[in-house]
Amino acid sequence: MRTFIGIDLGSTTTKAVLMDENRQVLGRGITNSRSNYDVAAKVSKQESKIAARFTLFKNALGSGGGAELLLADLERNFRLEQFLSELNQLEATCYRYLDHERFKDLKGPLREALETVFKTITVEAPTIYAPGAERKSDFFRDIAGSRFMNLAESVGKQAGLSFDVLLNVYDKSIIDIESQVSSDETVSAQLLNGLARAMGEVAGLDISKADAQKALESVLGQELEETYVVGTGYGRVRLPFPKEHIRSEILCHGLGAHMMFPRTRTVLDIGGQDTKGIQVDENGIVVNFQMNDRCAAGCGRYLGYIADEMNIGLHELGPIAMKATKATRINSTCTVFAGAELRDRMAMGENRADILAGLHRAIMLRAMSIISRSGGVTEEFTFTGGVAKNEAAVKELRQLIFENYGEKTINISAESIYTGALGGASFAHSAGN
Amino acid sequence: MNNSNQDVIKSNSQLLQKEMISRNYDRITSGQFKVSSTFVPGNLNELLMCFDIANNLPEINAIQNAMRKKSGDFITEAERSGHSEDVCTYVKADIGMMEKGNIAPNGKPFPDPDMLLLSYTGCFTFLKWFELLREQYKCPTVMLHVPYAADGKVTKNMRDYIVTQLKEEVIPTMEKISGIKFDIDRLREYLRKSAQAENDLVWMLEQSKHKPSPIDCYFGGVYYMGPIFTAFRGTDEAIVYYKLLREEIQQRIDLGLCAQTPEGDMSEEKYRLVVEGPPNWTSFREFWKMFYEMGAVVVASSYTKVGGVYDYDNFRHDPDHPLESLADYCLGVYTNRNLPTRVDMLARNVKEYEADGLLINSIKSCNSFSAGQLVMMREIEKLTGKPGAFIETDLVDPRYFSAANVKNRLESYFQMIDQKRRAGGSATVAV
Amino acid sequence: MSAKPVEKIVDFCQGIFEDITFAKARQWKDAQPGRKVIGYMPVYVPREIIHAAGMLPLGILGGGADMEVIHGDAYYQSYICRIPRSTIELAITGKLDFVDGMMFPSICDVIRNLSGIWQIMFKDKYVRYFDAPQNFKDEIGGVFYSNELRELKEGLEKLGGREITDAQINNSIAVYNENRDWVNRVYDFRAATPWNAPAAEVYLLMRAGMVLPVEEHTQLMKDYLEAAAAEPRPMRDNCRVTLIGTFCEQPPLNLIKSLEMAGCYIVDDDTMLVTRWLLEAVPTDGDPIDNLSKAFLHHSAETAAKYEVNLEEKGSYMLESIRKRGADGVIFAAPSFCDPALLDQPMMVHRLEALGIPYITMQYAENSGQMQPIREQAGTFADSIKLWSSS
Amino acid sequence: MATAIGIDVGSGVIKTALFRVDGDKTEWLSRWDARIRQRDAHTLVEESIESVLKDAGLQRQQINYIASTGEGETLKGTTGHFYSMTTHARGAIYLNPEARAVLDIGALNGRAISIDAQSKVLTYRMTSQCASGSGQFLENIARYLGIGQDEIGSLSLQSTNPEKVSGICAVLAETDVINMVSRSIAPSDILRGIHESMADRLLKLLKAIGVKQGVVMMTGGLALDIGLVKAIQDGMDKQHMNTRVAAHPDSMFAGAIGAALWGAFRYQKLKSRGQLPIAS
Ligand SMILES: Nc1ncnc2c1ncn2[C@@H]1O[C@H](COP(=O)(O)OP(=O)(O)O)[C@@H](O)[C@H]1O
Ligand SMILES: Nc1ncnc2c1ncn2[C@@H]1O[C@H](COP(=O)(O)OP(=O)(O)O)[C@@H](O)[C@H]1O
Ligand code: SF4
Ligand code: SF4
Ligand code: SF4
Repeated sequence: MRTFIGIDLGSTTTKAVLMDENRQVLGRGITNSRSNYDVAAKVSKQESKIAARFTLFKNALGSGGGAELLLADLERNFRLEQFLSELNQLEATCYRYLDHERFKDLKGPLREALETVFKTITVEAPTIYAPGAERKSDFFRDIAGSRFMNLAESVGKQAGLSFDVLLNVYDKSIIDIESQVSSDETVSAQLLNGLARAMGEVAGLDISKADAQKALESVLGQELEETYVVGTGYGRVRLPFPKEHIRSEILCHGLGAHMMFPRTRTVLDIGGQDTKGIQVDENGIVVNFQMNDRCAAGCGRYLGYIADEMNIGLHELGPIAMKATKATRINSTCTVFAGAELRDRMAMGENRADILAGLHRAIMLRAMSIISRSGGVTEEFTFTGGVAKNEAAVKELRQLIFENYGEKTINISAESIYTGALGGASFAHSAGN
Repeated sequence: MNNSNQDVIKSNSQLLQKEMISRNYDRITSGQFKVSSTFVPGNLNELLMCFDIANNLPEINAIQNAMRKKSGDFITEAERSGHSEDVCTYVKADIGMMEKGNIAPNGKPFPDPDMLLLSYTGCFTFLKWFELLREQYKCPTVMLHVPYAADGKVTKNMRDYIVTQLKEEVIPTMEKISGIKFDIDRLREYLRKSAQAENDLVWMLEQSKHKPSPIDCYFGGVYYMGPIFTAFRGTDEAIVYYKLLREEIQQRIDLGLCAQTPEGDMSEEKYRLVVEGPPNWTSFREFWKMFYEMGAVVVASSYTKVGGVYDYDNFRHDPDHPLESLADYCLGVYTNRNLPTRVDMLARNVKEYEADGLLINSIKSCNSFSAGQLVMMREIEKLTGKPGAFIETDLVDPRYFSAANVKNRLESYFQMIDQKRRAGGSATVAV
Repeated sequence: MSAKPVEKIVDFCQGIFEDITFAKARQWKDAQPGRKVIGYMPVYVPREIIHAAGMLPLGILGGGADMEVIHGDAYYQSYICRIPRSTIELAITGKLDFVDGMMFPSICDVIRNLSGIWQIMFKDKYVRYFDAPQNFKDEIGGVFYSNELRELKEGLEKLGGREITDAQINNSIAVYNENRDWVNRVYDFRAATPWNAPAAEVYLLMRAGMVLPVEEHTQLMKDYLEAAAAEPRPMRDNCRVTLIGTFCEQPPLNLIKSLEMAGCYIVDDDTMLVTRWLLEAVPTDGDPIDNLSKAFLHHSAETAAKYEVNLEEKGSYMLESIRKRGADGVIFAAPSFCDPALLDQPMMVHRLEALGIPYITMQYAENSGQMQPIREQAGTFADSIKLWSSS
Repeated sequence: MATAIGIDVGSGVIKTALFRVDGDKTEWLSRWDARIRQRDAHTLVEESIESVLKDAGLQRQQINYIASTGEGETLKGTTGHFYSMTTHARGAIYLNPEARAVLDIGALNGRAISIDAQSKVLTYRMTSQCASGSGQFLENIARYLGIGQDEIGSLSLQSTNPEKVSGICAVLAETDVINMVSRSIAPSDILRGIHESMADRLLKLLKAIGVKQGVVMMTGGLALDIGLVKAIQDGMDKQHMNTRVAAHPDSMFAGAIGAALWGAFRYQKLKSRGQLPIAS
């Protein structure tokens, strides 16, 4: 079938949206941009195709008969498969690095420690993907990384190994792992494996194993033709695309927001390293925009940095900040210095939640300035980009919008991180038709 | 094409201008004339001519150095000697040049000025700039304080104040330095010549109303303004130059040509812009290229008014009221006008020149221009219904020109204009 | 009046300082129908004429360290100092709605253009850009300035709906003469015993003068001096500095405190110069406009805002301050992106270097939060004066 | 004679040194350092005092002066505080008596200080409030590249074709490195490029304070980075500065050393005036 894909190569994450000829979104894919750009684009595209296959499979199964349960379970199992396979590769890579000049002398003890660490993670993995489990991130690097750090610290201590060395082995290996794209065959195999497990796990299905397998095979056999691909985002100029396939991220965000919420007139997008305030008209056409960039202060990466600084997951920041009773005033403009300020204040006994609330407020204050610069909020307002997933950020935003512009409709979609890619896909659709 | 940043446009008028500029530098460095330094806005060239004093303009030197890629070093040099990173880079380029030998573009050393004519017009930095130079040269410095036209009009008190300063301070100082007695008839004669060139200049400015516009009134405009803004107002050479320019432009109109660029004529005029703010000089070619490559031409700009506003209220130098007209000239330069007037001027340009919108190139160095531009943009958008865009660069500091950033913004802006045009107001999603 | 303890006076001033709604000025205005308030930006405006018109001159010095500036950045690029953006924020969030007119003195292009923004955005308010002459001869700059003063007077007459008589202005001049006199006494007191008048306290005392009616402010200073003298405090092993460059955008209070904490007693500064811009008492008889004009031309502080006609006189105000207050050195603290302060600084530095007077330079914004680098610099400065002096 | 402890509370690392001073004779008795890494600085300081005392075989009562420096102004239990530039200057002279300038590069800030033979601070410049080009920045990049801190220097020395980088944000460093990696630039070239850009900034600071000749002593943790040291020397040579950069294995301790020595100095001075200081 003909498909149209928009890829938003962001500074921290790369997103893809795949739509069919009727401009129906079939799949969304995301990965972190930390590997090289080509790979990031490929991975996100592959992910969006995987999601599309889920959609197609779902359509094939129809509703009822426990199809929803099966699908959910398949997804979990598939993700677990993916995780384990990457973990395996990471482990093997780590061992390979032990022959490196730096680690040779410690090879034996290091190997032992690493084995313990990886064994533990492998055993834990099913719980990470257990039904209803909360994951700290969507990305392998983050999930595996945070487990690795925690385990390495204690395992290393027992073995008398320095944490820095273990960390270094990990840092070296993860780069290699992130530069890999799974082939269609691997994905198909993982999906079929996942299905087999799910069929075993889910009770009370009206669907026979053979039917399900046949349906999935037929979906996997269907070619998803990349009729037209449009690239956008921070890294768009580095995409291996011809110039006419590239659109400004401002336009894509404006259009994407319009497609999700047609009455939107003001869009705020906070991504990894830039913040944009965009005004669109009734057709989703950008009439004004402001952005600030190249300084992480007040952008998504700021949150990532703070999370690292506090050694917690990105997904945990918001919930902690929500527990605050007041927002500490944060003065540092630079993220790095905010990190220092944070340490300072913690040392002085200030409450962690309050400080975090203050940091979120600081981010939103900067965003408010940009909105104001782009022309303020007059009608419906949509918040897009990764930071829209952070409830504490959203809370501060709602309050600030209310304080400054009164009661306004504020839209936030669960898929807000895909806004730019959605706009891109839509551009692809019209260009390819 | 040629790779020198200097001769960007090759035409007879351009060649003539080049020759005029180098002749002026030769004059300044010849050692045969008394030399005064002064500023482009409020530049009293005719008066200096009455005393045979050569006119050296540090702002122009800074531009020349920027285009020759020398300003960066000069600025660092000045910062090294204690000048702040935050202040106008023209000043630092000038002071750095001084510290590095004070060599003019013709390769000869600049002589120490015999006087500093501090025409304090439209820019606070001027005042400190010449105080700083005075520390070095210890030469006579004469302040000509031009009050700010804060209410959009010139009052009698302002004009009288300037005329008195001319009579009591400026002219006597020039007489003393040059040993030449002031002859008001000589001044009248120069002013008559000024007015003549100014007529052709205004004609030129208005030709970009044509579609396509035969000229670019920003990037090209800075060349066209050269003589009248510098040491040639009041000379026969300027008259000749503007006549020649007029003929060239007329020819382009007759042939229906698009604006001229360093790489030949633009093939198509896709976007028409009005630009506020000075250009960036360190990457002038690259900057300009971003525009013509995307098919954008500038049909009017405020920068072509910094050395005097001749079209907006039709000011001409007036031989019948010589000192008063010099006062009015100073009071009327673009940066000496209040924001409501600047808004009105630009909004009228957007409308009269049928532009797609206003682009502001906001200059880090220059508070005189930049402070308030965001408000101006919003006002002008409101008045014209056309979208504005905002980019940020600097004059002569290469550190503040981020090509990728500027390009990103310009591209988005032009795509926005496109998308808007395509939608044509239809209610369906335009993609 | 019996002396109040210092703390009470300082708390009162602190309250005024922190109140960005200007409640004190609002109270004054509401106390009698028809009263008018004229806001002015830093450096210098002839407050005597506003006072004579029966109006309250209200000094507006930005938004301070704690105000959240949201819309301000929509008006100003990042490379413009902070005071105009917080001032705009004050205005568009309604905190200046009771102010009937604004005066923008000629200090720099930022404030100059702010007058235009006011004209565009607040069309119903009286807006006056107040030009001061850069020519200091009676028959040239003097004539111009007298006319400007007269225009101002006429504008205020129109706004207030009544004539302003010479007698009224002369009376106001006397009131301000007294105020200036007490300001100078506070500064003298601090210079003599800086531990008894911490810089932050003196600062708050002067800030109160930006909002309170002048008569009240004068009384407040009298009370403070009496209270401070009665409450001796321990002297610390600090060096003595003059603070230069703070004449417009204000340093955060924490900065002032940090300097003293790091070992530098501030014995003079150039904050709120309007209170002591005129160096001598202005005659209270004769033509008041001419008197004010002459005072400006011949007896006003020589600062970055003015052109100094004589090369030799450049820096004289600063040097006199060092001499008179017995400072060991100078701290140049300029607002980031402040043209007047930063362009003037190299010339001031030359003067100090020629005399072997130590100095340091630093930059701030009214909302600077990080005091660590400030303390670091001031502390090192104090360390080196202390460790290498004979003590 | 005086015995003094100097404690340098950095933004990343705490360093403590114990000295005995007798007239012109100085003796370094013991030392201690640890990364703060989300631990309470005050507790670490306590720990460090215990540890240096133990190593020197001394009791707390035998210490005449405990001097803090760095971010230690609010520490309890100290006798006095000296500011970083004062102490780094003193530490630099201790480590290399020929030093006439100091380049102190820590995790967040960099500064250049010109000093005289008596370690008096003459002038200085600091980097601005942006951590681009700081130690933190280098650390982030190294981590992204999978390079250990101690590897940075030697790798940088292997570079053949340094990649030019302009001041980039410490937080966004990774993005920029991805950019470089995706253009297949070798890690050693990236590191050398960063070292050159840092060297450039630092040399600007040096020039701004008018250092034209003599020994420039590097203090702070980054003095251990031989790649950076080399890049600075190369930069000096290229710009025809008549200066020589020096680093010392104990450079990271310069602040602590200086604090201890000034503490001892101050103690003796006050004692001679009959005012004995006590720890607060
Ligand atoms: N679940 C989440 N909770 C909180 N923040 C998130 C979440 N997911 C992503 N983010 C934030 O969103 C940012 C990425 O946003 P994105 O719009 O993808 O930016 P870019 O396009 O620049 O990569 C991350 O830096 C992170 O701070
Ligand atoms: N061997 C090394 N090579 C490179 N950098 C190092 C090395 N050892 C320590 N560092 C750096 O030194 C920094 C700590 O230096 P320090 O002067 O103690 O900083 P601070 O005083 O700010 O804590 C750390 O950020 C670390 O990056
Ligand atoms: S501030 Fe602006 S007008 Fe003034 S000298 Fe600089 S560039 Fe020219
Ligand atoms: S702080 Fe300086 S630049 Fe800013 S408004 Fe005041 S005087 Fe002007
Ligand atoms: S200020 Fe901080 S966050 Fe911003 S660019 Fe610099 S290092 Fe990055």
